[in-house]
Amino acid sequence: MSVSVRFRQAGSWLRSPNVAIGGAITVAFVAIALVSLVWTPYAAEAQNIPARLRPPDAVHWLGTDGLGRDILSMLMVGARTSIAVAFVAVSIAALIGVPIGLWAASRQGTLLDEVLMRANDLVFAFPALLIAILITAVFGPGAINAIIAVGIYTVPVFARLTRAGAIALWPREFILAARVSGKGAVRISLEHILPNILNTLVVQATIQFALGILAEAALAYVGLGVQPPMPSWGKMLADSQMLVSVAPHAALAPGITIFLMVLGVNLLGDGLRDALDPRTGS
Amino acid sequence: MISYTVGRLMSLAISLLLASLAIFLLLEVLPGDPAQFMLGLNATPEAVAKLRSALGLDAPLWTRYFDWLLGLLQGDLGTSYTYKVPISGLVIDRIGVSIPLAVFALLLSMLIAFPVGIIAATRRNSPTDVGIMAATQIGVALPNFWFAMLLVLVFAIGLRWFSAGGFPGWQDPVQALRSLVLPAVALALPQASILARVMRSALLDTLGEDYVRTARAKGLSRRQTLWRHALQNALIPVLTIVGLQFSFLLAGAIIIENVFYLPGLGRLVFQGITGRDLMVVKSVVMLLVFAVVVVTFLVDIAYAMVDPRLRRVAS
Amino acid sequence: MATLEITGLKLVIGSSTILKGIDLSVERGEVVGLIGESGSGKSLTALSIMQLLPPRSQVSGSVRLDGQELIGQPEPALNRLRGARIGMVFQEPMTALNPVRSIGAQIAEAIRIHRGGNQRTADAAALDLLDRVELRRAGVAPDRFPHELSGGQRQRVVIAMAIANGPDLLIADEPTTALDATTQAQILSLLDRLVDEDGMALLLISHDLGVVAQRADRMAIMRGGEILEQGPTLPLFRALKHPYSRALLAAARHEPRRPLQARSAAPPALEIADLVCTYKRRSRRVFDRSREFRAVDGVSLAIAQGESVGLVGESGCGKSTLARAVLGLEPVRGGQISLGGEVVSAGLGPSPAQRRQVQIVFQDPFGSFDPRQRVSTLVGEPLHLFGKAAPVGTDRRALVERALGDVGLAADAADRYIHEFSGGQRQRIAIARALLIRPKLIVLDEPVSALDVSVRAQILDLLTDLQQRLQLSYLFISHDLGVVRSITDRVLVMRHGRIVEQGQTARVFASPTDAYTGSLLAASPAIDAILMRRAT
Amino acid sequence: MKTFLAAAAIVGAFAAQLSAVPALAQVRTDVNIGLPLEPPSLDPTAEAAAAVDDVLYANVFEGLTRFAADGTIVPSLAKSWDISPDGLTYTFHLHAGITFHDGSSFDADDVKFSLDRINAADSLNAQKALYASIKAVTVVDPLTVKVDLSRPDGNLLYNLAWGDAVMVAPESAANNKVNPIGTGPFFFRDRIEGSTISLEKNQAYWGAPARLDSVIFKFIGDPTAAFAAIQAGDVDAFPYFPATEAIKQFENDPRFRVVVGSTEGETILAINNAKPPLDNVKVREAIAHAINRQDIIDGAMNGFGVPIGTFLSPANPAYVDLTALSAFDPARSKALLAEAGATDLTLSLKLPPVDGYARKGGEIIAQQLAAVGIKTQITNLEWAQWISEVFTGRDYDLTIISHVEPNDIGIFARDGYYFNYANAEFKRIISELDVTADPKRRTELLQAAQRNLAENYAAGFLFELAKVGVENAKLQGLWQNQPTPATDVTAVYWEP
Repeated sequence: MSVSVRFRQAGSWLRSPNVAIGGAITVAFVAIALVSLVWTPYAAEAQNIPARLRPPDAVHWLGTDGLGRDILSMLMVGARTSIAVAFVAVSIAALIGVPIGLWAASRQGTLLDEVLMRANDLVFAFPALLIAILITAVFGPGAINAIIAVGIYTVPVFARLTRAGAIALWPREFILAARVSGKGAVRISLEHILPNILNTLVVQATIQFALGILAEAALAYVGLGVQPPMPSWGKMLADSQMLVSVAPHAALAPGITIFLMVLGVNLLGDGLRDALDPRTGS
Repeated sequence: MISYTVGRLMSLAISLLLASLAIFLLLEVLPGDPAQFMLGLNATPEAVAKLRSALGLDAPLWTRYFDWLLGLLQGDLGTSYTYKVPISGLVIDRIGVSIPLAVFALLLSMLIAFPVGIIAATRRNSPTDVGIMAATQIGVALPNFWFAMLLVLVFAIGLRWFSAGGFPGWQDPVQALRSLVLPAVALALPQASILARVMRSALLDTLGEDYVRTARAKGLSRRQTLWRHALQNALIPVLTIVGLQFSFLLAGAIIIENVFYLPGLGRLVFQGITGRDLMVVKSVVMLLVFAVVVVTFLVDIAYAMVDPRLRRVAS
Repeated sequence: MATLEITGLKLVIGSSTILKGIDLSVERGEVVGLIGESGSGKSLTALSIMQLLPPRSQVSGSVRLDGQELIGQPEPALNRLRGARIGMVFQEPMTALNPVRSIGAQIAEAIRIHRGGNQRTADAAALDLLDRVELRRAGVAPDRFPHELSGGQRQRVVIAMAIANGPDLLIADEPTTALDATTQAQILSLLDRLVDEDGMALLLISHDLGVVAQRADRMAIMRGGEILEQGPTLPLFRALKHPYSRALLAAARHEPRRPLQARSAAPPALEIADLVCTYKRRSRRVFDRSREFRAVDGVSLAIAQGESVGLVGESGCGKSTLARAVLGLEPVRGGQISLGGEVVSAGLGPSPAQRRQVQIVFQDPFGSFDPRQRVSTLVGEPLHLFGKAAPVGTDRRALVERALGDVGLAADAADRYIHEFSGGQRQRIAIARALLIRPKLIVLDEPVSALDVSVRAQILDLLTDLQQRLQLSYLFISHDLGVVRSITDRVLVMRHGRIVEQGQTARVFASPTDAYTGSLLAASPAIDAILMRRAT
Repeated sequence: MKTFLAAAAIVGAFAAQLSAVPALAQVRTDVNIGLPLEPPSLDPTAEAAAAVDDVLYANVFEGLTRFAADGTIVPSLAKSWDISPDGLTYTFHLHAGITFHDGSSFDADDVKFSLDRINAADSLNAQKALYASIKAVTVVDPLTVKVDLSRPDGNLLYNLAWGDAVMVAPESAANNKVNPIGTGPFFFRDRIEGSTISLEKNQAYWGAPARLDSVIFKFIGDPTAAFAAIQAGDVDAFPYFPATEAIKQFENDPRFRVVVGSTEGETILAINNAKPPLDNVKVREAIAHAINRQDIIDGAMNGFGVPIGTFLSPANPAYVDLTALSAFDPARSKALLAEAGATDLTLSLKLPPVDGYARKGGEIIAQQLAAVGIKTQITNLEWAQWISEVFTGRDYDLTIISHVEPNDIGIFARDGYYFNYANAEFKRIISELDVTADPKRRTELLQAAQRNLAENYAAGFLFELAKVGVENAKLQGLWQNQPTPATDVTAVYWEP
């Protein structure tokens, strides 16, 4: 955590290969997801059972799945699901976790701080995937509940990180200066603390986003993600993994896609951290 | 030290009490009647009612909560609705798989991560470092269920070096360990990647510390400095991650347990949820939370052993 | 042959040239002082001798130890030299020791790495070394860990390691900068004694002219990677040739010219009666009430309108806590504070109106500004105290520019970010921020401690000038008696949360009544006093 | 990645051949059998789950009668029986010298105990209704037992063959849920919950002894894991292989044999007959014509399954092929919908957690219904939720389910059953069938019942669930068909 981060030009970020590659992959996936809103090669849910398990060719670039659906189209729409679930989950978690962290830090050492942080620890103590499964079992599977299940574990991450960052800042002299100017805790948290830990939070959000994509895939893999006919990567993987020797394209495509997306986002997060952190940056 | 420990334990007890309440209430709103589920499609309503009362499901909410809690305190986890056997017995069997698997995976993860992280840190920005960092990125990004499938494909189906899954029991320890190899590798690789990265950055941090320069000024070589001074300090953040990973591995391996059909704790709860064996779900989740809390506590104590600064605060 | 002989030493790191050809030598038993401000390259000269340079460094020239060339030596050979024939003491004792190993083990390691032998003999030798650096008589056992020791004690451990193998050359890089004045004097005396006893050569690196003037046989003045001039200490001081060297000395001697203040009849800007501030020391026991630590323990003082009062003490004496309590940044446990004649509410802290009467300038010119905001926002921040009545738009801008003008900065500074300014400029901006709302009292918390000598003089001049023009009152907090002497009317000496002595500045400096004040004064003499004493 | 896999597969195949060379010539006497579902507790007379019978039926527990591999009812513990002319009294003659696995002997007292236990007030027997006609059980002598009925029951011998009516001993019955004690050719050795159940040969068996010494049932629910387990040789046979997608691979592999058999599982698109507009027969008919059965069989079941047009297994001699009544005809479907005035329909489609027919089939059916203008709202449920929402709560429009119980056409006549098919004529047929013992009349009645369901489109009849098994090519003696849930290993042996 560093406060004395200097502003760097976007150009210098791009010079980091991690940011360039990771950013390119991430942007490509987001673009694909957006394109899928208006266009996919075929309708993602359109079945053509006689044409099932076709290997990749000029008609179906990535072949077809067990119901004769176009895998490329499904992956494109699946990108939308993955990105949307992970993005919304992480955003909501940040919107809840960051204020909690800021609040706890501004009351550091008080009972409130203690209670908030103990509650955080408690959430951490629950086995994550099991509770996600339990949540979907209680409220039924679907995108919203996948978001809740992924998000609930991300809240404490943000709360802890924010609190740690904010606590390091509170004794700093520029915060004292703001207090001398009569500013209250809320105002200082928003005007001075938040902007100065934003870098760290953005980097963490990126990493959580990647984890969110993996978590969504895992939930979908056990059948608790978005519901058919909406395609999702994890479900595609679960549906087709036995086919690995009959129709390897169907089994490998979703796995490689998940891998690439997570890799891209992680690289981006890593690169951003290096670029934004003066200790590791050049 | 003792009074400090007592204080910590009291706050742990309160946390656990809250956790038990959360679990209990969450399961109360879980739709689906266990009795109806167990009796199947052709059951008569009277049979269902009978089973409900036999399971104690018709008692009031708070009675059931306190009964359960009192049982837990006495070490009685209740009886499984499905298997009709005491849950403690089930849990002991599952722990015999889950803990060895978690320990195995964690050891593997450390065995890979420590040397790799150290090499990367000492050769910072060299091609070796860049290569290792790229490899860890791949390790982190691989969905472990997919990776597990590839492992099975190559090493179980293709090469037949290991069985594709299952657990033969501890009567034959060699076979038992063999059956845990692939799952442990599948679990360990992503964890090792994370741990290697943590190791590297922790080591880079300590290698930049003043006392490392002091050690070099004393005439220690780079290698001696690394082993005698940097590593012990770098272990402090690494320990945190190891603690978190152990907790994760203990209960978070459900999907891997499914892929390798291992009778582990995670799958026990998973089956409990789908089979509405609520007693198993609440007791085992509670046990897992307890385990995580205990591990965290042990990690705190391990800190004090590594770091004398904490030793004094704690005493 | 000189123990250390540096000729034409050049150092390039990456693409920037750090050292541009250094020639320097140190004889056996000689103390050579190397003087320079931050960035002059003096520390990297030391690291070049040790060959412990950052990656991507290219060294050329020659560094000889007893005639043996060090540059280009293979690592193993250098490892045999480091710690054995060259010992080094660093600036920051708080971080120079491995926190997780006992000090005895760390000293013993320095012995065993070079002399081998078993652990027992090394431990015995370590114990002797603790004795030599006077830690044993302070009751510091070898099984203690660094965090259990004070800064001065830690520095003694570092020195023990550096001299463990009886080196020919000892390099001390700012060995006392991070220490309090009294400790500083003790450490320097220790080094003196050890050099005498072992006949080592000592290269003493410092930014403090006083330290070098007091201890060095010869000295060299460095700037921008070059040695400007060098020679025997006393003659050189008398006949400094280079303009920079002379400016440096002038700055060290500098005292702002300040006419005597006319006492005003207005109520005192600040009045403190029996102030108590406490910290909770977190108890780890369950049923135990947490213990209190009295940082400020019954302090009373008053500052008249237009008066400048110094508050002096070593680190941990409570002076900063006192300052913060005045500003409402610390809870007050007992006693009362009055600002402009009005008592500050103990529960609520100062009202906005009271807050408008007092502002603060902090020590660290880097940490006192939010790096993400423009100077105009930063300087204008105290306007928040006016609430809705605060000026906006061009009015606000005009106020900010006036404040920047007050401290000698151009109006366009308002549009820049803080990292674009040097340390001295930042401190000016900090003063501008304090001035903006024209408070009656400004608390200056070590405002020049982090600055180089030459910059320090300018800031002190500025402060004096502002006080005259704007009829300000100052509460000037410092550990450095020299600074306080030049800028205050009265001075208070603080120790362990209490005021041990107070009086007119001139009187206190001339004839301190308290023994502690006396030792403080003795530990940090003015440079002319040093030179005079050494000349005789 | 693909090349890597291919390379690995080649290396693997090579290694497999190498390891095959030194294989012992000795014939194995053990077998590992994979099953997708794990039994909860182990008392078939107290558990509804078919998984219990899958492990214990015929192997550990035996009844008075039993199902043979071809689905016929044959004598088991009872070597013969007499039926009184009025059909109200059955007299069973037991084999002599039978003992339970704990050594206690089996005789008429045990029969009385077992049957009385089913009908006791506190009985938890899931199929209690099947034995409601039994009025009294009387011990005539140790090897003879008389069963009196309150009404003639044409299904009694059939029902007594079910796993729910196996014979248990009074000494051990209470403990059967954890330690099952029966009379079968294998006794229960141990179980690892969540993993395996092992059986061992009963040396004191009264009948033809088993050819295997030990049998281990492994429970592998995950299709991928099942695929891997049999490929890796961890499991020798999967009587119901859960990953039909991969069957092609096994067909082309000489190490394995694929066994396709029939089951008693009629897979249907169940329709809530009481819920408007589904109470309109035209709407139901429109749904029936919108469905392309072959596409579902191909897409969801990978081609395994026999289309049905009513609620009876095609293997049943009384089966009538009525698929033509609900032939795939989208145009007619649309016309019917227009006729019924049911345009712009949105129906809920709640699916139980069965990957193949329910989940995949659901996706296909949703698509087919969409083609004729019926929108569906798919909800995937767990079993517990499906039972409470659909089965008990009857809160659904459509669901896909396979009814695996044999000869269960009568469920359409039940009041308050989740189909809500309240058809007076059908009820009359079934009540007559229940009391008819004459085989010819029974066939007539069964056929009338089938027609009634098909003509009224009581449900969307899809296909008879196929039993697709994969076995080691050297393993012999497992059942091909699935007349009742069972994995009878009595006659299983290894070819040398």
